[in-house]
Amino acid sequence: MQRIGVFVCHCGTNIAATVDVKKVVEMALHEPGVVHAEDYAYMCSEAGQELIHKAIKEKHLTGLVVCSCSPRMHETTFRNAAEKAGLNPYMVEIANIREHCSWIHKNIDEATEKAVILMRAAVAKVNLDAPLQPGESRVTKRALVIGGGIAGIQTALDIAEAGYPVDIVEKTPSIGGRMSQLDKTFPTLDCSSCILTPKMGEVNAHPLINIYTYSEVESVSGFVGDFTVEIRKKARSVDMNKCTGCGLCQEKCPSKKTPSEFNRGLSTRSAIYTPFAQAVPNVPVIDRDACIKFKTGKCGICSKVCQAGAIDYEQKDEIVTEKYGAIVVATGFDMIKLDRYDEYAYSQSKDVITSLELERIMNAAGPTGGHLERLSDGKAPKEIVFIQCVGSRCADDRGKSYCSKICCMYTAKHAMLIRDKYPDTNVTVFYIDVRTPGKNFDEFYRRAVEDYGVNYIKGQVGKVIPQPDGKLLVQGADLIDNKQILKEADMVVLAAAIEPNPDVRKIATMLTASIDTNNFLTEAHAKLRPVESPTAGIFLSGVCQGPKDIPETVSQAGAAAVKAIGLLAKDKLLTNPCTAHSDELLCNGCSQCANVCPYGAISYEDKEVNDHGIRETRRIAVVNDALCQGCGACTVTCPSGAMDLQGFSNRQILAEVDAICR
Amino acid sequence: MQELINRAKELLADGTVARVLGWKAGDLPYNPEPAYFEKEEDFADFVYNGFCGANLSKYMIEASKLEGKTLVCLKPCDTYSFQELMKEHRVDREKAYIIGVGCKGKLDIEKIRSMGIKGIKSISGAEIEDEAETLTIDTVYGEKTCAYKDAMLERCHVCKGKDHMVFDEVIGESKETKDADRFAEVEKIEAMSPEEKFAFFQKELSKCIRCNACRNVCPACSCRKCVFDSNKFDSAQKANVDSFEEKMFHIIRAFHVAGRCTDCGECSRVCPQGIPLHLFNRKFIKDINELYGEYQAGADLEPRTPLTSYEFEDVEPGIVAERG
Amino acid sequence: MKTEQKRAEMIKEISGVNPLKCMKCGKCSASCPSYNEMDIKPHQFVSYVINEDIESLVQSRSLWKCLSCFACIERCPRDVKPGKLIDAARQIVVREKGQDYLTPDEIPELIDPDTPQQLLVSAFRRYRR
Amino acid sequence: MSIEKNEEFRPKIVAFCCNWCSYAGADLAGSSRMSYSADVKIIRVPCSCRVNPMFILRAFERGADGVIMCGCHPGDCHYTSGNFYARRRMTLLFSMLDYIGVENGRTRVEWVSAAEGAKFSQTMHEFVDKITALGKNVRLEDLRCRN
Amino acid sequence: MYKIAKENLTALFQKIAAEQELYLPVKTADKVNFGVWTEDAEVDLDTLKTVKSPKDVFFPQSETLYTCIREGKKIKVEPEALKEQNFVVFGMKACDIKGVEVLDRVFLVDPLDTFYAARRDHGTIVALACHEPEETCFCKVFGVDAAEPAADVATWMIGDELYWKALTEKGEALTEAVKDLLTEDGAAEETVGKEKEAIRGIIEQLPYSHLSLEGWNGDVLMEKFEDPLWDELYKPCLACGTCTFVCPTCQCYDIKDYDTGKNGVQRYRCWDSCMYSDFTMMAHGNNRKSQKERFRQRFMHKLVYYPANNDGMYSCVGCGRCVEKCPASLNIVKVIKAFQKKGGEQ
Repeated sequence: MQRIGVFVCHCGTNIAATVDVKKVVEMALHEPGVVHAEDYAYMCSEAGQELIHKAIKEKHLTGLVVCSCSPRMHETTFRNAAEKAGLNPYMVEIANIREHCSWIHKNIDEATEKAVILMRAAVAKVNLDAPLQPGESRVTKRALVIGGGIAGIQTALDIAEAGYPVDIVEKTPSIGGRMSQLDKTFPTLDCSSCILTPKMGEVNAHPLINIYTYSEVESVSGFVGDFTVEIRKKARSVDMNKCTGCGLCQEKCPSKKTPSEFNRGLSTRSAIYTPFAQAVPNVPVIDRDACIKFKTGKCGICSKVCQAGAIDYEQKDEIVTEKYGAIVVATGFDMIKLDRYDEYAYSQSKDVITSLELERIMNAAGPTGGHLERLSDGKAPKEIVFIQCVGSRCADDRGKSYCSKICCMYTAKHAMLIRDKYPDTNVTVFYIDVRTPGKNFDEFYRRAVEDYGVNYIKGQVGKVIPQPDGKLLVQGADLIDNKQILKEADMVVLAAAIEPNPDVRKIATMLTASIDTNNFLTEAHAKLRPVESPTAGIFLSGVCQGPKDIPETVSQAGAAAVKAIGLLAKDKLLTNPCTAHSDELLCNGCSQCANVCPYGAISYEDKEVNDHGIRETRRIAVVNDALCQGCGACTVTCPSGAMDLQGFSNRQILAEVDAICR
Repeated sequence: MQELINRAKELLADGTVARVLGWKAGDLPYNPEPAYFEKEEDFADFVYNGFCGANLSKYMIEASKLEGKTLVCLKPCDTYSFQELMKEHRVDREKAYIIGVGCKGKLDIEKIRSMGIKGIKSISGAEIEDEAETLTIDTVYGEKTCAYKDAMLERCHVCKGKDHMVFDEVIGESKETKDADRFAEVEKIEAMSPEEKFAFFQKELSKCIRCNACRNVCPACSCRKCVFDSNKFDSAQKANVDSFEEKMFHIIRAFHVAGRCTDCGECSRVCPQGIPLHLFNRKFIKDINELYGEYQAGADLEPRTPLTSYEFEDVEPGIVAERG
Repeated sequence: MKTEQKRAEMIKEISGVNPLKCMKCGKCSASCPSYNEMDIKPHQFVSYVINEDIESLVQSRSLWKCLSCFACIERCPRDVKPGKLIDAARQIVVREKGQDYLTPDEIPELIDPDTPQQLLVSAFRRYRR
Repeated sequence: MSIEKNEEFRPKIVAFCCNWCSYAGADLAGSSRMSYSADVKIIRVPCSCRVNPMFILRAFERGADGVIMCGCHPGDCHYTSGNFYARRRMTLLFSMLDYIGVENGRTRVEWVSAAEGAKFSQTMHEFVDKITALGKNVRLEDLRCRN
Repeated sequence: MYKIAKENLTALFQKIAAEQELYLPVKTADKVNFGVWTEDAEVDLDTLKTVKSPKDVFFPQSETLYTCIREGKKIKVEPEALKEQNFVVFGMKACDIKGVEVLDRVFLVDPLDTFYAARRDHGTIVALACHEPEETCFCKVFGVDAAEPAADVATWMIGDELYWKALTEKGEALTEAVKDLLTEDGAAEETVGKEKEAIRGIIEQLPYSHLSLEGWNGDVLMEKFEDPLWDELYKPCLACGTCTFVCPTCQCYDIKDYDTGKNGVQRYRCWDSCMYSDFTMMAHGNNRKSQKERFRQRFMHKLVYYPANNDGMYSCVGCGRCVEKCPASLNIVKVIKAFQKKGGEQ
């Protein structure tokens, strides 16, 4: 029989205001095995843990139930506290009477009754708890970064600087990501390339960093400390070792009609191409869908002009298999498609553009050589209208429910830059709210208004109507003046919502990292573990976790790197001891469990068993503790109940069911 | 039958097999028992007739542990069970010499009794060689007859076919006996209102005496120790009690064999209370076929069963409520 | 419940709109073709309902200036759809006038089946005033 | 059959929630103060595939009026495939319960991610309403456990 | 002697049931078992053998003995009440009545089984002679006369009349209570006599009636126990409990606890079967490790151990239910015959 102590936390008034904690304590003392029960304002505090320590020592407790917040919050805290007092940490169970009780119920009687039942279920479980010892698993001292934008670059650099090898997998032919497409950055108006390019060079040159561009993650198996990843290196058709990056092939390539991805389709590129001049690696790829040689078999000009003989039409996709201890996801974002926002005429007029397109237009290396001009007729626009929140903060399914966070600032940047460079161009910004939380952000926005004369109008635009003369009629409302506005503009810039890179869903599935309804990767804890995925060994960097600007991305990238380094620095990891085990006397050796095990953790061996005096050799399932992650799929598949999960055993769960239904 | 006996003797004599697992004539005309034959003279009692309904594949679990090969006589439907047991590593194919025996449908003494025939002294027409359409039954209350077909086990009316799934050789001819839809009974229940369904199963299951005959005869229930016998699982119950126990037992048992049950029908054959237990298993089979694609357990050696595999597009459990 | 409160509830019930979802972006007013004719602008309708000032609404010119073009309903990013609120306010007026009017399910028995649907809808709008 | 309408009826509902998605979703519902009925009691399991049909039957046997299982969305399982197995198991189990005449609203599976606190709360609302409408579970209850 | 027309039986049952509980053969979902009489029950007196023997009227398949209820840190023990109402079992056959005699020698000796004793005290048995015995019957072998059951009341179903004869004080009392439905019949003895002869005549023709029990008694313990024949006989056995659960004389039970949660822990007993692998399982393991040992136990108990302790009385009554119901077609007759055959060979 266990000697159980029950500790009921008030959590200030978070619990105590809705749950009669004294009553829970009193009821706990009636439960079988309970020899001690008390309540305290903050169990997780130093003083609270001291109470637990004292009770364990004085009452010789063998198990603990802490009625408090979610186990996802403080289970570890209380387990550590138990361990310090000499108790096996797995003899602790949490009754979640905050998130699952006090916070959602108002009626004190109901909430108290429920808290008592949750306490009872936890006591029933502890009664059947057994001390568990975690095993050990090794750590492969190498990290994988998925995505080669600023987030991935920064994470890789930080990890490599700490002395661990890092691989970057980038889907496109060059690293650099979204930031390489930007012209200037807020709030300091630095040139984006000027600050990014050196970092790209640094990554390329770093002895511990290996870049797989034009590559994708094919599969991921294993677990924290020991992931095995297959990387598909798509056929580049150019030998990376031979190419000198002279660019002659691109110049001579006769197929030049493909829309440039880098320039957001505002210009075209050749079939053999590097996305932009500062690409890293500076090695082109052949776009086989556009290449005449691949389409017709004829041509081959690039091969002829290449002095280095780097062109290789025979190249095939290659699968590289590599082991990693940690994986950082930095898959970034894209703009949403605007095809469901017909009212803004994006698909009808060339002069209605997105902000990212404007970045390219403003960029000296962009399609217009940095001249601000209308794409329809090349004329300089005199009236520019910016429309905010296109697809952001949307309650229907046309857009996104969240605020994209970066638009207010980049619009202020754009407005300011335009007014600076073209003082005779008027800029009007239609906004709903201007959000500028950040160092020097509001000052930046105010400068746009006060120093640059940008006209900010509170009110969303209802419609953009292209006029026969090429002008754009913008119909908006000024909610402050309470009047409707009809404004003729030469160019309209839409601050389209950003969304996670669509590929992230596939990657999240491979990594078993959880993802929210908007496809942002979920962090382990919104406040306390913002750069870790709930899946151990998976870290989050940049916009894949949520909308962020560059400074935030870089700091998160550093944070993710530190978390990864912390993991890689360990020689061994303690494994979760809540693993499956097969009772050799009950096991049929039928192989059903191995069929459902996602980790290949179950094997079979012929073993001599002594079944109450009958000795025979039987085929028995054996679970590899290091591989088992404790999902429990095998336990339900096993018809004889031989397979059971430590920490969540059949009897424990049944005991919880019984306690709840009592 | 003679051909079978001759061949068995031959294989025994030349040392190919160490024993023969077949049926021994009973002391009544209808109760042959599964038996091992190791010596030539044992074969005097060897029998294979319409009453040899028992599925011998389950005995092969124990026989696989014996020295040498065992010759086992398996009817077409039994071979599905054997193959399923192979898949689950419960029998050793190397330890078995399988003679696939022909089948013309097996008889159910309970059906004969339910026609009011009692005091049976002898039965003719059940011999496997006979093409008899009619059974002639001599009783202390006079001679009675009944059509062979009317005395057949339920399972033979919905026979899966007369092909053996696994065998070393086949002896004897078979005759098609399928004349009913395998899922007709299930559909009938599905069409009932919840109240009718509940009343139906309540009535049937109230007869259960928890004798475990269904479980112990079942080739899929091959667990060394059943969860219902195991104290570890907190579910051990030996006898029927007030209410839920039987349903729990039968649902869990059906669930444990779901995707593995070959629908051999032994559970219903042996139930002393005549509970149509196959209706549980067949419901799962029907659902599996409809929701996850046609599947016949024991028809191949593919290790994954419908419950140990999945498709991304599988239907959601809400389908149950939707289809009403 | 006070009358105004009751009327506000009724508007919410009829329209199926939760006015609290409004983020005051003004896209409705920006989209409205009758904006200049209106004394209470479409985006203000929402706050009138929130503030339970229904009397002003039913007295307003706007009520009958709305063309039911549904531009605001179509474009509202927050699912508030002021056009529906306006329509609901009209309903209130009609109901409070105590007029007997036909319900849609009574119509089929009275009408020649060849009558175009469009006509019926317009008729509903007009004659219910 | 007439269902006894008891105004005082408070259903007993057991919810199995996987640790990674649904339990976290329930936590989020909590921290977002999205209330639902106190009749729902949650049992934490590592994965929906840990839920043995026997647990569900046991809950009914012990007098539960409804059992709901929540897990990660298909494809999002922390253990890659656990919820796929759970989905098949529960589909077959629910179908069997329906077959033996148990009202099919008494069981439910819902996929709730860690970010879907609102969905969790909404789902529990609906489920509690459904079970309240169905009334007491009498068909699967063990008489020995009856009050 | 009395008689009552078959068509008036319902009235008889109503009359009895008005005063006390009445158990009799009832058909549910095609199978006949003893059950409580109700207006809706489908009474079946034609089926010779109920699936289960009626022993559970006196020795239920499971019964609660007491309940432990936790009150704070204390435990309250509440014993189950003993049977206090009178009841009637109608339609028991001679073999089943003999089965009760076997049970009596187990449960009514020291230490007395009070639950069983209470039921025996309050129960009145109305026997029904076997009209058409079947091939699986071998009651004659154990000295049972199917034509003349020894109970509180014996009855015979002949044509459309049920003939009624009270044999004990309890029987007289019951007869008195239902007397207005019965009619005296002077010729009854003769009619019943003829029926008895007919029954005995049929029994003579049954294939098992002349089974010899030679060599089976309480003195042959080691000889039979060690016989190598068991190594073969048990092999078809599936280790289910059908034979023991349908048997009128099997009396083994297990005692288990059921934690109801709110209603305390019920300690109950339920039939157990010596065929089960965990029968009499103890902490150290099992006395009988193999199915052979468990199989042997059953027959040794019926034919050797029980007679050794009960003045030579066997604990088999030849009802033949195991013959009918064994899924592997094994039964006590085959066992007896196997030894007999072996004896012949020697």
